[in-house]
Parts: sequence; structure tokens; C-alpha cells
Amino acid sequence: MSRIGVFVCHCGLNIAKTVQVSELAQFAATLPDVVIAKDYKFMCSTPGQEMIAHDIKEHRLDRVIVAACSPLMHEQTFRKVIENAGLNKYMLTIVNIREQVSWVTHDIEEGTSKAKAVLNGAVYRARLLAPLTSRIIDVCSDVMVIGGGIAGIQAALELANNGKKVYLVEKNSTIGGHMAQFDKTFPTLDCSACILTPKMDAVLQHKNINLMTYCEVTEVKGYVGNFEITVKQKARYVDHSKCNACLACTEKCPGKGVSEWDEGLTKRKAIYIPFPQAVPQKPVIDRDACTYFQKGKCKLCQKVCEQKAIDYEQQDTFVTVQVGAVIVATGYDLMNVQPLVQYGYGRYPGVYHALEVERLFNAAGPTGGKVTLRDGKEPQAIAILHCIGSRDKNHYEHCSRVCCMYSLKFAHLFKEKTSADVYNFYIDIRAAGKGYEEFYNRIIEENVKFIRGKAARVTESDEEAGRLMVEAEDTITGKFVRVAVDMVVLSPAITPRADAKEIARLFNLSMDKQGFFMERHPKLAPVSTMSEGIFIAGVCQSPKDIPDTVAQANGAAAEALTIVVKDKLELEATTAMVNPASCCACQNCVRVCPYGAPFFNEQKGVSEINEALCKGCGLCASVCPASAIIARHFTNDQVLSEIEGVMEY
Amino acid sequence: MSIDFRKIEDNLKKEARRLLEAQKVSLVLAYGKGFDENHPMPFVARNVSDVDCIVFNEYCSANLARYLVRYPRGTKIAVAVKAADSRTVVQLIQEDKVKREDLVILGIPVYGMKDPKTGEVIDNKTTCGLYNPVLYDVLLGEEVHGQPVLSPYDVLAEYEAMDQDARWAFWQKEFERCIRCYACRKACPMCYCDPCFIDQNKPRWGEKSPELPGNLMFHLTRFHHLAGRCIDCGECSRACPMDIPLYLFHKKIAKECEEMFGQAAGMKIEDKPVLINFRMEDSDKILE
Amino acid sequence: MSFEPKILGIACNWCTYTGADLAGTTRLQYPQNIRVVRVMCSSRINPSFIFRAFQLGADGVLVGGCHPGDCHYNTGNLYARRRLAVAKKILEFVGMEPGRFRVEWISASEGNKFAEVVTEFTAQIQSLGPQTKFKIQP
Amino acid sequence: MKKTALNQISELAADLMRRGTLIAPVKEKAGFVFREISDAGRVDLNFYNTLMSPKSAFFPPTEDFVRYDKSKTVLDAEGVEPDLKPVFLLGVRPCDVKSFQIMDIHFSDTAPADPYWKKRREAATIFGYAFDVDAPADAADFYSTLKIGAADPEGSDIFMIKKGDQLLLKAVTPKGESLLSSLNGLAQAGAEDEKYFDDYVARGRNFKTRHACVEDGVIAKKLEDLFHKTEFWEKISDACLSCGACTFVCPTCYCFDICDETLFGKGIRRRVWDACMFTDFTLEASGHNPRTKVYQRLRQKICHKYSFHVRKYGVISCVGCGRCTRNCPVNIDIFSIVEKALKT
Repeated sequence: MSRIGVFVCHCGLNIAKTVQVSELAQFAATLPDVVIAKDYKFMCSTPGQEMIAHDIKEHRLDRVIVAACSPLMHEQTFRKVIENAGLNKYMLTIVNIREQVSWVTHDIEEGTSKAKAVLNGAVYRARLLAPLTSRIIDVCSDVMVIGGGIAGIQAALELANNGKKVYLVEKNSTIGGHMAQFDKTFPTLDCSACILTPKMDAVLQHKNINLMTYCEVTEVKGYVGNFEITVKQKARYVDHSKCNACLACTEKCPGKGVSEWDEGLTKRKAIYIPFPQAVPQKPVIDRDACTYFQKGKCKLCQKVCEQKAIDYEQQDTFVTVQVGAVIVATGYDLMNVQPLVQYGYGRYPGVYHALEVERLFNAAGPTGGKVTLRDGKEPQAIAILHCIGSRDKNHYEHCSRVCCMYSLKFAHLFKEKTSADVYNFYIDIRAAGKGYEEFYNRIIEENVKFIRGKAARVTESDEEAGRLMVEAEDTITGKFVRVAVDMVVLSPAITPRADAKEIARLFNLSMDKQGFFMERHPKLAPVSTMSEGIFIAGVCQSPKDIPDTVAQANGAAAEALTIVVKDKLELEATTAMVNPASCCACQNCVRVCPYGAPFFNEQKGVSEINEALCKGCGLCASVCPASAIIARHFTNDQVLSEIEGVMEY
Repeated sequence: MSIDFRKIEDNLKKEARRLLEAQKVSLVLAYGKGFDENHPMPFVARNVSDVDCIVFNEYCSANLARYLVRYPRGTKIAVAVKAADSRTVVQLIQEDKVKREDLVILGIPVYGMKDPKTGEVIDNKTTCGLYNPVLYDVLLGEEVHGQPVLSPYDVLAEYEAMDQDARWAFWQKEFERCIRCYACRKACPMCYCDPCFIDQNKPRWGEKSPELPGNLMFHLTRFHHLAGRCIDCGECSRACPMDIPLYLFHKKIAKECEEMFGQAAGMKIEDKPVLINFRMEDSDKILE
Repeated sequence: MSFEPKILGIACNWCTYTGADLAGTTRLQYPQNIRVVRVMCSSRINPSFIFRAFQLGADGVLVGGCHPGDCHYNTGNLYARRRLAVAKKILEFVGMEPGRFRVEWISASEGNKFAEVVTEFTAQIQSLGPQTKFKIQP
Repeated sequence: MKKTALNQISELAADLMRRGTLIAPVKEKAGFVFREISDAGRVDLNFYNTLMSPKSAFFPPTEDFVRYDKSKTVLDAEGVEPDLKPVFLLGVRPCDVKSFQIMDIHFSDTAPADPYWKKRREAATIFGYAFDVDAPADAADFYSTLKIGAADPEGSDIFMIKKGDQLLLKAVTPKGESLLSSLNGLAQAGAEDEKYFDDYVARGRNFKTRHACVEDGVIAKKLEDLFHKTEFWEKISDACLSCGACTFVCPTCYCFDICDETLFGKGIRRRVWDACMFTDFTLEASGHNPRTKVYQRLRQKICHKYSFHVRKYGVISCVGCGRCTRNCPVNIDIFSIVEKALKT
């Protein structure tokens, strides 16, 4: 016989409005093995927690049921409560009567009867709960940061400054990310490079940071505290241990590649560093552009290299590192605007996307910072088209959040650098950050024209050859407007990286509808993920500006630190085990486990499970025909009983 | 073409003698005399002197491959197999219950086998419809040419044509009669769990009493455990004292598995059982 | 009085259960006939759970998991898809109405899908009427 | 003695049904089975022997003992009494009638008596039914070897013999006498019928099933000697699947398991048939199992019936009905094993 205590939470009116909480508690009291049932306004509050702890002692409870919000919300809170009161923390069952009952009905009768059914299921389940012992594991104190943009740089520095060894993995040949491409940052208009490059350099110099550029993660094994991550070092064809960054090779190289950093607006060499302040300052060879790789001869770079650092035979290499936690900060891509044919990108030379324009403003950019069109002329009129592909049910529903502000920044810079008329075509202006509304007001005063209406299309002007015509409905006047311009700037949707799905697979991350990585909780765990020990920072989670990205990176670093500062870590005890007396040696478990936790013990003729590798999914338990596998905390009889319980009422 | 049972028996004896004499195997799974001609029994020849007791006739319907898992791993065994029985061997190899190198497979190409209980011919109906073994080391008779007249799944048409309620009425009547003697699972060459899930008390998957609820849990779950593994030898149905046509259900699930996953049980050693396998491109249509 | 079916939902912790929470957080309304039981992964669902649920009087069973390819445990739902498909065929051949058992992939961000599926499934079970075939009469 | 036309058996059945519960053979898909009759027309005496033994009339596959309710805070439980309406068991072959006497040893003659068996047995009137001594016996049968005649009336309350298209019914016990005399629609049998009956019983004693003579003491001793000859048992169990078919069809197997079946907190404690051939039959709570091997279980079954039972109760616990042999999925024949043991 078990002694169960049931605690029903009102959650203010959140639950009590559509569930008769006192009736529910009274109902619970009639169930066998329930020795006490109470309801209380806020069970998660200190008095609520104290009440539970008190009743555990007073009534010698051995199991506790809390009917409240989702277990994803407060399971840990209440586990602590009962543990502090002397119970094993797995003797707790949470009944979700808020998210899955009170919030999804207006009918108090319906809500109450459903709450009774699920509570009854919990009582059935609770009777069969068994105390579990958590596994204590050693923690590797190193951290890996994936992505060398501002988020990754910030997180890496934060961790390294706290004495932790950091592996910073960047797939490009330099860190810096998108921020390195910008000229100015809104709303302060300070120079992007000026604030970023010192941080990039700090990364390079930091003794605690192992900078791994031109690298990609290929495999992730293990679990929180003990990840084993395989990183591919892509062949650079330049031995960086020998290279002294004289860059003589890049001068002599006859090869021509497209500069990614300049968004394809310029050419670069086949052996190159992406931009002058790149970190590291050491080149790589682009095979596709290299004369030697394509035609079999040239080797000019090798000839000029005094260090003998050029190595055409270099292969991709793989290195496996151990880390205790991971921060994923893989950033974003801009939506490919070419398929949006109505805006003429790729068809009309006068149409640019936002990152190209960033490069046009930049003194190190293709035009040396002058705003000129592809034909070298200065534009007389410029249209900036907001919300291209974002806030659009046909493409991306989300607001990309920074476009309004950078579009205003563009308007300002156009005004500063040209005498052109500047038109903003917008749906509405979102300027909710610190100093943003002030910046907006300043731009209005700079005589920038604002047309409230999303641009419908861009065509070639019939009247003036070579000019473009932007058409929109001005929703203030209700009139259809056509504006002739020389230059059109598209502010496209910010989208997840093209390879985000692969990253999600590697690190077991969930993705939201748009493909951004999902946080564990939108409010309370915004940098954690459903995978213990994996954190996210920056735009890979959702579009955000630089200050938010930096703040989030610091947050992720702090979260990672909470793991790696400890020597030992307690792991969930909800793993699977084999009952050898029932094992029929079919080895189904061995064959299906994605983590290789079960193995066949030939000597004993039964399967066994390496609990350190087990993540508790329970797949093995359901493919075991002999029910020999016990998925702890979700055992067959626990699940079956809960089903029986919820089906009773 | 008719089957020369005499010749198969002679060949079986010859091979058994040869293998035992040369000590290539420690036992030969064959058929021996029963209490009368029509009731031959599975027989294990361990010595050359046992060989004379071997028989083979049209009543040797038993699937001898079911005994393979009874011997310790590594035992060298020769086993006489008909078509479906050979598929058992293949399936057991897939599941790593036996190793190919430990076996000498004596293939028997045959049709027209009869159920000793009823005297009925079992081809196509309660067995897989193949005549020739799919895997063997020695063939004990001439390969049977020509395809089976009926597909092994033709017997299903009548039941597939029923509406839901009629099918339920049919199966309800069948399962109600089950006495839970477990002859089906013990005769089944792929049911090698011991204890079986239904024997367990924690959890109790189904009632132990021989009434519909427990019977239903036992049979439906067993069908699932055998999905994609049942090689359609029909032993379960022949073993059933109550004559419950379990073979129909197994055939139906085998047919569905073949359609959904493109693989029949026990045909190729290198296959992986379909339910402990997946393909990324499996269609969600299978859930409709 | 109209027939109020009992529907069992079995949801994986990471996607469908979280999606169901999201439906609540966004205050979507759906019929209260479903009782959700949480498991860690849809692959944990033993087909016998479903057979048993019908015996215990479920008029419908809805299983929810992560979208194929998005499983928190990489491949769990891909096994589940096959195993549950076979369970469905078994139920069908024994004579259970096929519409009483459904598997849906509902991600953590698809609160609206959860609400829609539950609403639609409840209506479907309502039109099928009470499930009497498997139900154990005490 | 009474008689009736065989084709009017349904009228006799209907009369019995008015007086109580009638259990009689009906033809089903798998063969003839004793069932509680709800439609008198279904009674069919045109059978050789039934698939399942008639023991289920007194020892049903499922017997409820206690009903309980633990769905409330207080446990509520009450015993279940068997339904004690008079029972008429119609058409039991002599070897099966004999099995009731063997089962009585366990269930009512040896303390503690099993109230369920005993009450059911007391409430029953048995209509024995002679085998057809003019037709050959089934190859599996060997009751004559165990000295049971094909037409022995002993043990029945009323014994029935087929005579052409007539059925002769003779009371054997006072209970049978009083019932027979009260039954409607039966004709009085003549002296010729009486003579036919007596001759038939005598012919039944000489009717041979399989030819061998098994002396209880001899076989009991032989098996005892053989008990530790593992090789012998291994060899005879090579084919055995260790299923429960033989046990469940057997008229003298009486092992059972007790289990609780609970739904929503309410349930029944009930007894269900068990079989010594099942692996978990001897599984102990500690996890230890003294009989993990097939040969150990088959040995137990044979030795129990032919040796231990003789030692303990002086009689073989087998009536030679041949059901186990007929229903064995792999054609194992218990009689052949006994013969083999005797020859070893």
C-alpha cells in the first residue's frame, strides 16, 4: 500500500477558472491509497512548497502528485521539494491540468471531469513508481562553441575569461560572421569593424581558446558533461603551422574566385584571406578557383612561399574532442530573393539585397565605400523595400526584427553618401529597441520619404530607360503609387542557415516552424534546449539585433558554465535496464538503439545496457518481445496503469 | 511431376549417415517413426545407429527449424527443411539466433504435404506456397519446377472482402475458443521467448484466463511480435487443438509487411527484420 | 445527450506533448475528450498499449510523435512509424474500425496542429460511436 | 431400463434442460466439445469422443473464487459460490467417467476437499455412453490397456448404449434411478434390450484398443528406476514442444494457477488451468526454477501419471482416452513412451 498525497494548484485563476479545484481535491481524496488531498492557490510558491514538505512528514507520504502546470514547467521544482522532504525525487507525478486542461476549455464541467480522469491516471501510475538512483558522472570542463560570429565570439570569450577551455568551431576560414560585413551598426552608427575586430583578435590571442576555423562538426556522441565531438578540419592546402601570414601567395595568385565576404560583388584570389582583418590572417586555397587544381599546373603560391607552407596534398582531417557543454551559435542566412521575380533581383542590375548594400557602404568594400551602381553611376533615387519574404504567409511568417532598423540605417547612409532621394516602402516601422524610436525620428527629419505600403513589384521604367519603377499601394492615402528610382534595396527575410537541419540532427535540437532552433522554454529557458548541455545563442534561435545576440551569448556562456564548473553531474536516472531472467537474446535492443547502449553479453547469453550511454527513450523496451527491458520511470506497467487510470473516468 | 518420398527418405538417411560418420555435425534434425505411419515425429539422430529410424513421408509437415534454438550456440547441426522451414532458418540467421556456419541445411523440395491430424493437403493454405527451399547445402530431391498455382495470400480474399463487423464477428468467435494451451507459440519456430510476454505478471499484458479479453491480448500482441518474421509455415494452426486459423492472420500481416516494406520474411540472410529497421523514405501512407 | 467518447492520447515528451502545452499556452480550444499520457518517445509505445487501451474502453487512440527526421532520439519515430503501422493493420484485420487509431506527427511548435487534430479526431470518433468490440464488460 | 430413438435425443435434452443445466457434446469446427446447452437441437451423440475432456464440467478452465473491490479506500471482498443448479452431463465415454473417479481422489477424497469440485460433482448426474464396440477404436486410444472397458457403466449414474437407431438408458445409481424414472417421453425397454445391454457391456470388456498390458506397480517401479537416466528422458523429449495441449485436453490433469484479474480496481480472484509443461509452472518467487528443461517437465508429466500417482494413491492417473496423442502438435504418444520405458 502506498501513501499518496495529492496537491491541486489553482495557479491563481489560470486553473481555478475552468477546473473546480476543490472538487478535484475532494475527488482525489476518495481514491485508494490517497491519504491526503489539498488544493492551494499557488503550489509553486514558497508556502505551497512548504505545505507539501510539511504534509510529507505529517502524513508519512511516500508518493506525491502535484496537479498543476505542465511537467515541463515545474517538475524539477517539485522534485526538489519532495527530495528536501526526504523522498526520492522520482516519487513525484505531475498532472498537467493547466496547459492541457484549464487553458484549452471554457467549460468548467468539461475541465473538471477531464482533470479527474488525468489525475486518476496519475494515481494509478504513482502507485507503481519506484525510487531511482541518479547517476553521478564526471564532467569534462571544456566547452565547444559552434559558430564564430559575434554570438560565438562573445560566448567563447566569456567562457575563456572564466578559465574554461573553449573550442571555437567556425566553418569559414575566418571568424567574424555577418557582423564583419557591416559598415555601421544601428542606432549608434558606430563602426562595426571597430567594435568587432578587437574581439576577434582577443579570441586568437586567448590561451584558453582553441580556434578551429575551416572546420565542421561531423559527429556528436555522449551526453551532458561528456560529449565526444568529431570535427572535420577541411583541407586548407596551406599548413597554418608554417605560414607566417606574409600573404605573398595571395598577391601572386592568378586564380579568380568570387568574394563571399563582398557578397559576390568582387573577385578574390584562389588563395586568399576573406578580408584584411580576417582571423586567422592565414590563407586557404579555393580548389574550384585554383589553376593548379583545375588545370594541373601553376603552383605560383608554392614558389613564392618561403615558409614552404603550401601543401597541395593536404587532406581533410578529423579530430575528436571531449567537452562538457556546447553552445550552438550558427547564425543565419538571408533569404534567397531571386525566386521572388516580382522584385527583379538578378534580372535588373539596380536591385540589391541588404548585405550587398552593407558592402557598398564599407570602405573596404567593392566600391571603397562609395555608393555607386554596377555601372559606376551614382543613383539619383533609391527605394528600400522592407519585409521581403518576411511577415509573408507565402514565405516566412516571422518578422525578421532588424530590417526596419537597418533599412533606416541604409537611408541615413544613402543620404550621407549621395544626394539621392530615398524612399522606404514599409508595412510599419518596428523600432522597439533602446534608442531605436529616436533613431527613426532622426531619419524622418533627414528628409527620407516613407511610403506605408509593401512594394508590390519592381519593373523597368517605360519612360526612362535604365530606371526602375517601384509600385505599391500607399495604405495611408489609399492610392496606388509608382516611384522611379535607380536603385532598389531589398530587405529580405532572415532565415535559418541552409544546414540548420543538419546541425539540429547532430545536436538533437528541435526546430520551430521557420527552422530556427527551439529553446527549452520561450520565457524561462531561452538559451537552453531540449538536449541537456546544449545551448543556443544568436540568430540561430530567432532573428535579433547585436545587443540581444551578445546578451544571449553571455547567457548561454553562463548556462554552460553552470555545467562545467562542477566536477560531477547528476544525470537523469530514467534509463533502461535488462531483466536477464526474461531476456530471449533476440538482440532487438542492440540493433535499434541509436546510442549503442545495449550490447549482447555472449557469455551470459543476454543483452545488457550501458546506462552511461542510455538516454531513456524507451525504444528498446517496446521492441523487446519478452518485456525483459525495464524503461525506468516509464515501465510497461506504469504506462499501462496510467492508461487504465485515465480511461476509468 | 510427383514427389518421390522414398527417394527423399533415402537421401536424407544417406546425408545423415555421411554427416554423422564424418562428425561434421553432432546432430541431425530429421523425422522418425511415430505411433503409426500417419504420425511421424520430429527426430534427432545423434549417432549413425539412429539413422535407420529416419523416415520421410507426406505427413512430415513439422517444421524442424524450430528446434535449432534449443541447442547451445555453436552446436553443429544438420537440419532437414522444406521450403517454409528453410525460410525459418534464414530468418533465425538474420536474428543471429543461429549461425550459418554451424548449420548443414538439407533441403527438401516438396509439395502435397498433409496435416497428420486431418489428412488435408496443406500447400498454399496453411503454408507459404513455395515448393523449393530458399537456402540449402544439399538438396534431397529434384527441384520442383513451376510456380505454385495459388499465391499463399489467395486464401485471404474471402476475409479481406468482409466488412469490419463481419470480420470482428469471425475473429471473436475464433479467439473465444482459445484454451490458452500455447501450442501455437510453442510450435512457432519464431516464438523463442521464454518466458513469453503473456506469462509475465509485471506487467500483466493480458488476463491469464482463457476468455476473450486475455486471448485477444495474447494473439494480437503475438501477431505483432511475428510481423515481418512469420515465415508462414502454418505450424501454429496445425498445432492448435481448437483449430483456430491463426495462419490467416499471420498471412495477412505478412502480406501487409511485404507491401509496406518490400520484404518478405526469411528470404535473404542479409535482410534485417522489418520492424527493427526503417527507411527515412518510409511513407506516412502506411499509417493511413 | 450526445456521445462523449473517451480518447487516449499518447504523446512523446519532446514534440507532441510540448506542442499540446503550446496549444494551451496559446489558449486554443479543443474538445476535452482526450486524455494525454506522456512517454519520452513515440518509439516507447508498445502496440499492446493500444490494444489494451481499446480493451479498457478507449473509443479512439491518438498517438503523437515528432516529425520523421526530427526525433529527439534521432530515429525513434522512424521505428515507431513501422511498428504502429503494423499495429494498425492488425486492428483493421481483426475488425476494429480503422478510424479509431491514428498516428500524427506534431512538433513542439505546432500547438495549432495539435488542437486541430484533436478536434477533428474527436469528431470522427463521435461519428463512429462507442467502441464496443474490444471493450471489456466488467 | 428406458429407451428412446436416437433422433429424439433433443427431447431428452429439452427435458433435462428444464430440470437444470445440461452439458452435452455439440459439434464445433474443431470437433465435438462438451458445452452447456442452450439449444436442445444442438446435442449430438454422433461422435467418437470429444476433443476436450468433460472435466471442465467440474473443473472449469476458469473458476471464480473471490470478487473484490479496491477502487475505494476500503477493500471490499466476497467469496463466489458455484452455481448449484442440478447438472446433467450427457454422453460421457467410460474412460472419461473413470477419470472423474481419479480426479475425486484429489479434489474430494483427500483433505482438504475442493468445495468447488465437490459441490459441482454432487450436483451432477452423469449419463455415461458406451463406445461403439463394433467399430474400430481410434489408433491413439489405449483405455483397454488400463483395464477400462469400452462399455463400463461403473461411475455413471445412468449409462447409455446405442442399439441400432435406439438409445438404451439404464440407471446405475439410485440418483440415476430416480431421475430416469421421472424423465418424460422415454419408452420402457424390453427384456431383449436388457440382454443386449448386458452383452454389450461384456463385449466392451473384451474390446481391445492397443495391445499391451500395463501393470500399475510394474510401470511405477520402472519409471522410478529410470528417473535419473537423463539420456532416456532427453531422447523421448527431443520432439516435445513443451506446450500445454496434452494437459488441457487430458481428463486427469488437474493443475491450476490462481490469478487476480482487476479492472478499474474491481476484480476477481480466479483459478485457471495450468500445465506442468509450461516453463513458468515451477518458477519460484525467488526466480529459481527447478524444471527449466523440456525433458524435466515431460519426465514429470509421465512419472506423475504412471509412477508417483500409483505410489501415492494406488492408481495410474491416466485413462487411455488418447486425447493427448491425438492433439500433440508433433505426434508424441504417451503410450509409446510407457512402452519404451518398459522395454528399457
